[in-house]
Amino acid sequence: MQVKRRVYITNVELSVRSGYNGSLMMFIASLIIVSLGIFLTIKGVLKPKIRRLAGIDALDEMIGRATELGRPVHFTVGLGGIGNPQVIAGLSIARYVARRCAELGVRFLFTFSVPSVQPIATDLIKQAYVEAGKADAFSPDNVIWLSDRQFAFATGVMGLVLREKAAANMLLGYFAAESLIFAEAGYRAGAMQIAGTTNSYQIPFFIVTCDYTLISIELIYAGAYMSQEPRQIGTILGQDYLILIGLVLMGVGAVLYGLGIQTLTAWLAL
Amino acid sequence: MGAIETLTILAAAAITLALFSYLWRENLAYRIAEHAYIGAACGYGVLVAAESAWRLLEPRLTQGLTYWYLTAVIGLLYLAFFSRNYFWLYRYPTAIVLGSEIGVTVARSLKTQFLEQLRMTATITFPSPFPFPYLNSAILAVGVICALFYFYATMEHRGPLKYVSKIGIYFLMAAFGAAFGSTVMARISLLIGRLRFMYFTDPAYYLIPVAIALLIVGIVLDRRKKPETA
Amino acid sequence: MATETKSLYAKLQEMDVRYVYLLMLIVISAPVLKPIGLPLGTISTETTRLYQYINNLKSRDIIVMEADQSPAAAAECQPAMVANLYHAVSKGLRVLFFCPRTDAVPFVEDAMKLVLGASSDHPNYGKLYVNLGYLPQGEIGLAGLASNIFFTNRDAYGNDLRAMEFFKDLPNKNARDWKLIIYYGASEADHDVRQVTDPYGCPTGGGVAAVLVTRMYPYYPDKIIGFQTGLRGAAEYELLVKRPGEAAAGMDAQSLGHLAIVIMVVIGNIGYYASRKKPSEGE
Amino acid sequence: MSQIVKRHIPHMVLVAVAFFMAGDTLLLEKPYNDLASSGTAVVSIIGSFAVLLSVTMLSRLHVRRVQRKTKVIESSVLLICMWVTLIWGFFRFAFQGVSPTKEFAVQQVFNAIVSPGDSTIYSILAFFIAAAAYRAFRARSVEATLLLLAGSIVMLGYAPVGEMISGYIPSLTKWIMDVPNTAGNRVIILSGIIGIVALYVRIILGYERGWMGRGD
Repeated sequence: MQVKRRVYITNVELSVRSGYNGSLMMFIASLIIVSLGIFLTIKGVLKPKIRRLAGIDALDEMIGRATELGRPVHFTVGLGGIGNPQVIAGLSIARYVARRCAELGVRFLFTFSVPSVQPIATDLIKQAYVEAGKADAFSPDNVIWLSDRQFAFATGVMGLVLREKAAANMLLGYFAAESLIFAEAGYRAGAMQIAGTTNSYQIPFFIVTCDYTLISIELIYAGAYMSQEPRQIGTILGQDYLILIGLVLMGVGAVLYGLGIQTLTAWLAL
Repeated sequence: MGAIETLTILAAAAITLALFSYLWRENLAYRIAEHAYIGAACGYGVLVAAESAWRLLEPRLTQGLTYWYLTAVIGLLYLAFFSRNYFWLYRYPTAIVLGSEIGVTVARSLKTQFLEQLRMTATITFPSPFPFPYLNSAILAVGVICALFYFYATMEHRGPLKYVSKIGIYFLMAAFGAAFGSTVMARISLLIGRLRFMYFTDPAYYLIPVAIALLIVGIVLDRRKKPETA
Repeated sequence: MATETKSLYAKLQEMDVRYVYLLMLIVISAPVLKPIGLPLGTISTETTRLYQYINNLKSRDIIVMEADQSPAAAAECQPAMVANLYHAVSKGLRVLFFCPRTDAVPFVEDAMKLVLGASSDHPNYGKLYVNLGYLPQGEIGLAGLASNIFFTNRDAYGNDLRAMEFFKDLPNKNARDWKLIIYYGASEADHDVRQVTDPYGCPTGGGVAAVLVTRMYPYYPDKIIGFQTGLRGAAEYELLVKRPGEAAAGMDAQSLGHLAIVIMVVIGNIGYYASRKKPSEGE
Repeated sequence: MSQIVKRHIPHMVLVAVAFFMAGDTLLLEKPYNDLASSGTAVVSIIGSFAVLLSVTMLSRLHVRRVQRKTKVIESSVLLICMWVTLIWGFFRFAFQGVSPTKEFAVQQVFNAIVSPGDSTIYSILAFFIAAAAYRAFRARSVEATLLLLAGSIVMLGYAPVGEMISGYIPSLTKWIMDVPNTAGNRVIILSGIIGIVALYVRIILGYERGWMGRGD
């Protein structure tokens, strides 16, 4: 029953899992397309101008407010482990925030749930303090693992945010049902809040309760947006090409399907 | 019902009430319940993690594949983090974990989350009682295209494109509203479940007063303490 | 300047959230303690499609139940699982259970005890019902099970799977033999579609927490043939199999809770408009 | 030299593992797939060791608090609950082979503290969600109005009470779920995966170094 399709790469013969031919092509294509975006930007052929992300631009304001009030900044990457892309995106924002906090002398509290984040986060934040010239202000006790059990973690954060009276509550990473718990705790502590996740059924709570929300892809490219390096900006260009391909395939596919031509849609299921 | 089971239910009721007391304000009873919960969850979680790792390792070791001990050695590299000079060794286990996640997710998601989604947008017709199923399909396709365009980052959304992304954000907002509404239902169901436990579990109804008394003691203790500094 | 009405609206705007909490507690507690018995109304297409699919299966067809409900989410998913199991038992289907998380294991036991009256000591255990217990590593474990039904070798009670009558007449020994996999839980059902539906063509069903339903629609109706939306879906399924249970009883509290929230939203908006218009008129 | 061991080799390991695992998903070669399935076991085993680090850090934090006499009660409760469960469960598992999920005392701790904690915190959300709806569902703009309307209609549509108010509410709910909701969610899924692919390319090419921690 299993239909084997064969791909020949020079003289090595490989069989692709049935139904994954399209994925294989898309995998290779997306690597090439994103690299193309980077190449064009580094060489200066295109100078992409990135649309403003209001939330990221407001980070400084939030940290400044915390400085005035003399209250800490709380940052969490949520439930994900180090393998989670949203956590990596969150960490690259955390680095910037930690450095600003160190410069302004604000306490920076970082919480996470999966142990594999621990060494990276501690290291990253320590480095941010070193870059700000305040290496001795860093305390590993401010990088807090609470629990890898979802709601135990949520309880811990809920208590921490309210006890420490965080002035800024930054929820950037992977969140599940505990999203609203964090946002509500931040509200009760009187914090300014920014949140971002790609988890479609948690975004509404962030939109409703937070001052700024990074929706889905905006969280992922925020790190590149903040760095302003051409090679990082290039990946944003590459990802826009991927979006464009998606738009074209959907548009053309829907029109053809409406006209009764099903070649393209069948090809997508390859 | 044995004494231990009764005790368990009493503890469960006390934890429930103490955690609910957060709604009133952050207090000592809540803090104790919170720390007990975090501690117990950590202990339990570590045990489960250790067991599942051992279940993977054990059959290989009993087959005499001793080189599987290497995985433990690589895993222990995490502890190099505490060293001043060899801290960077933790990057090796991290690289392996992250790398495998990248490989697994990207290849699989490109099918289910990219190609299949494109195909279903282009082809779907509803098995529903609505008139004009094709109209709904068309609205859906327009919605997906406009909303996806909203995320196009390297171009200013000006002129007619502005309206495209506006329509897109409207679709997104309606979707978020729907998610909000259905989540309300989920949360209320859970509360119903919890209230059932409090009202109907066998010994709970006569133990609840005890738990409430404990809670009041906690609150009074909390009141007597000076407010903590931030 | 501050008139009576304005201060009322302003008060409504700045009302302490704790009053909202109290209102919710009362509104939901009352029907839990004393049910009203509101009729359920129209049964949704999603639930009906799942019901009809299971109803059209032949006796001894295999359905797989993936119990992923944590104790936290069980209040929503367990009634659906019980109702589906009841239906499967009455149709004489073969049911295979497994749990991708450790704390879901007791819920399978509970469901079997509730519907069959016994779990591993039931006379048909091993013939029609098999519980594989905890299957570690989440998605990777599921992929293993889908490619080889003897992936775990033993069931939850340590019995050898190959000796069981359940597995005797399977042609493929993989997910191609399955007719349906139903996911119960509160995380995404995407992994079932990825690992079972796309590669093997066995459709996915669901008895999912209502948070998750929005995430089910992009796969519905192609990959996910139907699903039960939280407690309401379970109540509908209970109605379809004519066995009212826990879910139906919870719907009263559900109704009042939702109504209270909608009324609060309306009041909040009236307050918002009233307190916003006043100063602009004054200027 | 040091740069090579500290940065470049971990990066190369990451790229190699990533392509190896991607190949396993896409290709169907028996020996390769078997090797990759052992590979996933390796990854799970390695990943679980990180917990040692976190347990150490958490214990250190709370032992210090007890020493400094701040929050003594809370911290000691946490330490006792954690270490008693851990030591007893580990002792029973390592020396007597009793699985922690079946060990009586560990199960009692689970039933008395962890499980009620889980469900309580989960159900506290019912209060929070009501408060959030009351506080933030304001028709400030077209977007907010759409959010509010869709939310309210779906809420009513799912409860039996909706149908008593108007017969159109359930079918309107169905339409919202079928059309705008599907569209919105599909876009979130699509844009998420596109962003993730771009991020992964960034990591593979070595531009995104967040996962490596400090700079040197």
